[in-house]
Amino acid sequence: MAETTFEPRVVGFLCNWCSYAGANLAGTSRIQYAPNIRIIRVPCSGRVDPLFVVKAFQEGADGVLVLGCHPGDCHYRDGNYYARRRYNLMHGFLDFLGVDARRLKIDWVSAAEGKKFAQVVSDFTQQVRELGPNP
Amino acid sequence: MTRIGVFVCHCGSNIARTVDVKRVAEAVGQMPNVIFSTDYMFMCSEPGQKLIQDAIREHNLDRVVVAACSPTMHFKTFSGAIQRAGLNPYLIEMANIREHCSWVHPDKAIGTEKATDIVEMAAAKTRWLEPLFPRAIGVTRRALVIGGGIAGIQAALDIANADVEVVLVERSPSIGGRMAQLDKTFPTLDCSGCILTPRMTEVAQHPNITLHTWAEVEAVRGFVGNFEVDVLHKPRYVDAAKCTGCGECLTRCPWKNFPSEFDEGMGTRPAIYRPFPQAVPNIPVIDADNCVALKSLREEPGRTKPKCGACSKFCPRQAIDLNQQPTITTEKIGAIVLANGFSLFDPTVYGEYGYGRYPDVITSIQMERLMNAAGPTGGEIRRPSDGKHPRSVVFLACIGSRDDRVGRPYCSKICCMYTAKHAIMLKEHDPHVQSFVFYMDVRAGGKGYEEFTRRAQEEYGACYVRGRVSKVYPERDHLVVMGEDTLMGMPVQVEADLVVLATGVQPQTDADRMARKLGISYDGYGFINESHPKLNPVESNTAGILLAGMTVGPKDIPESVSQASAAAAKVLGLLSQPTLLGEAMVSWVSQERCTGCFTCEAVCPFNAIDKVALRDGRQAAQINEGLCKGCGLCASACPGKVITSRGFSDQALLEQMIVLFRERELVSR
Amino acid sequence: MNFITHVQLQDWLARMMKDRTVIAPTRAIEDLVRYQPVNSPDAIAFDFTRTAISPKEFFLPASEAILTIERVRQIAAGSNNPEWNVKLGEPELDRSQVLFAIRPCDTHALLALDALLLQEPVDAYYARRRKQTTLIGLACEHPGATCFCTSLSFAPDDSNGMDVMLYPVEGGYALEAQTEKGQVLTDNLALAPYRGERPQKTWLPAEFSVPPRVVWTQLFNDPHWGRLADRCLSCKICAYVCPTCRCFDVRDYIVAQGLGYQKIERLRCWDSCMAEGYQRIAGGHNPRPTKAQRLRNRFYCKFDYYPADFGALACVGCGRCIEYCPVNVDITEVLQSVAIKGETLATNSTRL
Amino acid sequence: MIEQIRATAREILQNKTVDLVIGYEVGTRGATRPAFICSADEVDRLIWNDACTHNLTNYVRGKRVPPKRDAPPARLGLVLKACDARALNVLLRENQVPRGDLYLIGVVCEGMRQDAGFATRTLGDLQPRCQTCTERVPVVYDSLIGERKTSEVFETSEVWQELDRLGVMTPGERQAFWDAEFARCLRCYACRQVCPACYCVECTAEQLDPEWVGIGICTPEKRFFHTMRAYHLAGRCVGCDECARVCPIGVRLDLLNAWFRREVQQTFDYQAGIDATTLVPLATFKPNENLEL
Repeated sequence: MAETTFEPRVVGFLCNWCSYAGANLAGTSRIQYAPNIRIIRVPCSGRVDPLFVVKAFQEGADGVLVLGCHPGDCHYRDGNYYARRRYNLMHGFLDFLGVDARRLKIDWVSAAEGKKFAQVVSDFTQQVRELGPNP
Repeated sequence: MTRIGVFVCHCGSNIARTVDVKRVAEAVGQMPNVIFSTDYMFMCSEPGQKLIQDAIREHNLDRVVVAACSPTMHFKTFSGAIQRAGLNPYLIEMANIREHCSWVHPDKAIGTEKATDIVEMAAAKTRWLEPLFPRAIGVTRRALVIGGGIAGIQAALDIANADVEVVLVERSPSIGGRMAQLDKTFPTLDCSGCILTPRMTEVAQHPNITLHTWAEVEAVRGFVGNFEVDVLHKPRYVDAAKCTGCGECLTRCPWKNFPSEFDEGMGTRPAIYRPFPQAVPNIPVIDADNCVALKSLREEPGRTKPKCGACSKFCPRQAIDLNQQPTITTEKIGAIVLANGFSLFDPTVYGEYGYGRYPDVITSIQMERLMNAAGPTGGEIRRPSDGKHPRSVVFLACIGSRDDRVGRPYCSKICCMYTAKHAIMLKEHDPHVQSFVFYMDVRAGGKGYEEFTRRAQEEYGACYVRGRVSKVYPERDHLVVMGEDTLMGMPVQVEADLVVLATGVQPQTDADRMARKLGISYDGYGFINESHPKLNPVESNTAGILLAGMTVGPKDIPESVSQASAAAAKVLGLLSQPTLLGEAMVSWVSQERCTGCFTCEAVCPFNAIDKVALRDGRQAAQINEGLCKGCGLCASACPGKVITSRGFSDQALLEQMIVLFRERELVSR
Repeated sequence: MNFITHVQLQDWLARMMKDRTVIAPTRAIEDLVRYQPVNSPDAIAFDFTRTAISPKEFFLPASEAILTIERVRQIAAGSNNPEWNVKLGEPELDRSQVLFAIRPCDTHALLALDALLLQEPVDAYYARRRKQTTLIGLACEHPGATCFCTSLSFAPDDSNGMDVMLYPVEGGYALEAQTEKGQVLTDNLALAPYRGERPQKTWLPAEFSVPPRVVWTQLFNDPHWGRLADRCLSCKICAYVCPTCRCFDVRDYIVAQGLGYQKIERLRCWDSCMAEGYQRIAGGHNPRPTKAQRLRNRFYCKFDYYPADFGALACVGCGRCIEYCPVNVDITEVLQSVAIKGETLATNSTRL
Repeated sequence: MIEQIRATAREILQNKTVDLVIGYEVGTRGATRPAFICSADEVDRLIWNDACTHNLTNYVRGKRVPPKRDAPPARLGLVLKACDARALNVLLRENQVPRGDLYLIGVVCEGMRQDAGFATRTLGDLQPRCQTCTERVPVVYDSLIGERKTSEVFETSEVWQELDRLGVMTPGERQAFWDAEFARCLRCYACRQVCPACYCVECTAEQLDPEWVGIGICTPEKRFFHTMRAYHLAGRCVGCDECARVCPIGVRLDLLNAWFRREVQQTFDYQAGIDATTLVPLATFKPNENLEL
């Protein structure tokens, strides 16, 4: 077999109401995107304890995406506001511990943004691919 | 040991075209706990569901993975199927290999690999799924309607007519709302009062309706089926039980020249007043800020006898009670309809139109009062400055609508129609009047609406000018309106005796406070968010709280009425059940490990955290399953990780993730 | 007894490093001397009184996979039914190792551990490491600030248990092979015999003696333990730096899995009776729920139970727990107060 | 000052304001250590010096557990430095102890020395946290002992300099730094046990459902444990640096916590323990805040 390029493993935590539905929309609209992401459905981006992300990196993820509703649109009213604070801190802290900050991304994708979802996933995958395997 | 069955769907060719479903089924069949694994053309079909049910029985399966489409599509289908086969309906996980895989990855090798991963993840998660049992919640068969406008009235009557008790809370002295202020309604030109007042009376006389006017909702506790609502009764200073509504006090009050709220400042009222003659209930209220008697008692400590006693002296029933205090009553309620209406945009921010500076620049609602036979001018249209009958009237549309600069980019929906109505009614009142309408677009979507606006122009001669007005300024005894006719591409100037600003609608100024009391979400303007704008347009995002009328966004009367009826139907649907099934995927606190720091309480958006004392004296958190929505915020915020988000437990999510990295040996532990 | 200069010693060590793992005191970070495998004699820190962590970690590693279980799903020829084949594996033990510059107290600790772990049922992994390891002892020159081995009747230049013993002397070391294993190592050394006296040092006099078991038994319910435990943090420092504490926890982990494949490791890791959850059993019951009970257990284990069961004190007077306890729980203070209480008890009972 | 501490302790024990006073005493081999004084006769054991580094609020929860069931929780007197007072505020805010059950003997602190609290060690310079401490007077107390002196406060300390030094490294270099630190860790949990804010009934590191942290004493588990603990303390750590002090092998835990303290201060303008009411930044939010992600 010919030598293959590095294909990163990306874990995506998607909130059930916006981003997961956005990913569904990307599907129904047949928008192609990088296949590396493996999606874990959660009720809300506020459910995603930053420790899941730490664990993902510990277990061997090359990149982690956390996607939620746009601020103000949370199905549970405030969940993503908390997520925003947590990941604002955690992003820097992982970087401080030596995990390249570009391996973690948090973004907002609504149920109507199938195209944005595909774009975010593809861009992020490419970015992680360029960073190489998570040491 | 768990016994997992995996069922991979072809979805015709939707999945099978880019995913080798047989290989996926075969591969996942090698997972340690997977006992049975197969594929089928259409899992959601009758034979597909039967296949699952048969396999459950034959192989004694206790967890099921259906690899097919999105759970939003078919979770209920398959959950129901396994329930009919005797499994708890929550012991299933759907692996979304269609929307998230086959439809977006055309390469079959890649699609197959990814689909295998997705199914493996789902299987890993199912091992940690627990049977869940939604809790049965008792229901109080009693509804609360907040707001006594047409939407609230309609909702209250519909619910009450189905033999369910209703509490209607209105904060002004009378029900009727905005519709009571209107003269005629478009496009039929029915007299607004004539069609509204019978409904108002019906409310007052309905045996199932308890009406609280001059009252406000102070606090809301509890959850669907079990709300507790504190209602604040503001002092009327008139004993409702004694008052017959004879109106003697109104004529006797020596202080008569306060601007009337109901007449939008176009007329006056005494210090003791009722908003309008047909008010329901027909009980006056004393304006505490302006009443000399109350002021004297309030401001001069030690005074026992008020400075003025006109009303109490002449009241034949001694119904005046200046010592009334605010009181709070608590109502037990099963469902709530929020119909708290709207407010009108304040046009003073458009300085160039001179509202507030030039008396003859008025708003449309003021125009309604001028036209109304029961209004301050007895239905004669006289302009405020000198009482002259205007001959030339200019209407400015979209004041506070479709304008980003003032933070109101949305269309208020009703202004085009009521402006056309005004143009028509003006001509009816006085055939010599010429109306000009400056507009951006005429939006007349509705039954008979487009015909109506055309009649205004063609039969009633209203001159419609497409363009924005840049300035209004006074000249001698009239106003000059400077604008542009964008169709002709030239500036225009119109001399006007009266300028009417078609002000847009906006949420009540305290809509956000009300939303927070109810624990429901609202948008950037303050309009309440529907649970789903298309499919749940009358539900808020809190179960048991329904929405009607302009509180959600601009609407005309028929829309408000139909939404009110829809909300009533939802309320009746809720309250007709002896018990409700709560959310099953709720959080759970492991109390023996809870330290009682109540970080969960701080983050919970639904007030679903209760404090309980344990036997050893410690305080611990407990989830109120009626209120919990299962967002899992508490689980992720709990410093001690003692809260489990059911259906999405830490364990399940971790396993789902870790299985991904199976091939890489973990660095030696 | 032979004489070896420092240079010769370094040469010898360098040669040893070629075919053996040499573990020697190194400066891990400033002020922290710890036994670690070394590749060059230069890395060895000679100026130390006693390392921070005891060398027990090279016999009882802090974390060790004592068993691997591999499960492979196979379908036998002629059969349709898949079966999971299980293969068990043991850890590959390290090649033979030399522990250089072990102090007599730490070797006493190994002897104490031998009493438990080499007795049936034998701890196979400990036994194998013990067998594969040659101990080159280094007698102490100066007592450390918290040393109290002499009070426990041990000596800081005791060669007991060593394979080779080194005594610092003027210009180098006096060297003596103690065992056959030691002999193998020193055979090729062309060394002049050491003519001088075996160096004698003045050591700290014994300050106290370990109270007899009968005293411990009598003091079991003494409120003293509660007061002593007041400031204890329930951390595990004392146990982890201790050369004789040997308690562990065992758990199985899936370390790799694929379709039709699973690899599980049985992990044995240090644990300590000081930890709150150490004794907790399935169902949640904890027989030693209080700090006082746990701290008491530490001392009873060392001075009462272990001597009774295995004939050796489980304390060698290295003083590490005294040095590293952040709240000054001082084992010598405990022993002395037990002794005083014991005397009081004795007087009282005579009077009775 | 020592006399005043003793006098206050004597008074509150005699008039039964409290059942127990927690302070400092002379230990063995020159160490200063926590003291637990139950009666007025014993108050002369209490001392005060520049080695009273222990954060005594750590003992509050444990000492309040009544010896007998149904007995009321003990009321405590506590000798309190400025940093300890912040830690106490964290406990108060998190409902771990009612303020009314405590008598706080606030002591104006001029800083603690390095190697304080251990037997036989010689005291060194002021601890880094004390070098930059601008507070010195506890934010909460019932009686205050000592007066604020105008002692020198440094602009920065080794901790902040080290943070800056790590900040300019590449992620790989930082990872190497932390790997070396965590490699030494013994998982003795002294850092957790000594921390006043680590009071969970069962630490996440010991939970089994799920087992977030395995029992392995190896770098990945240790890294996860320390990451988890630092995040657990985000916005809650008051910077008493006891964790770093007690660590027998010198893991730079103070840096982990200092990173969060600095970040929380800069981003959310929040300092843990300044009062006993403000919510930690991670338990609240502002809808319109602009946060980098």
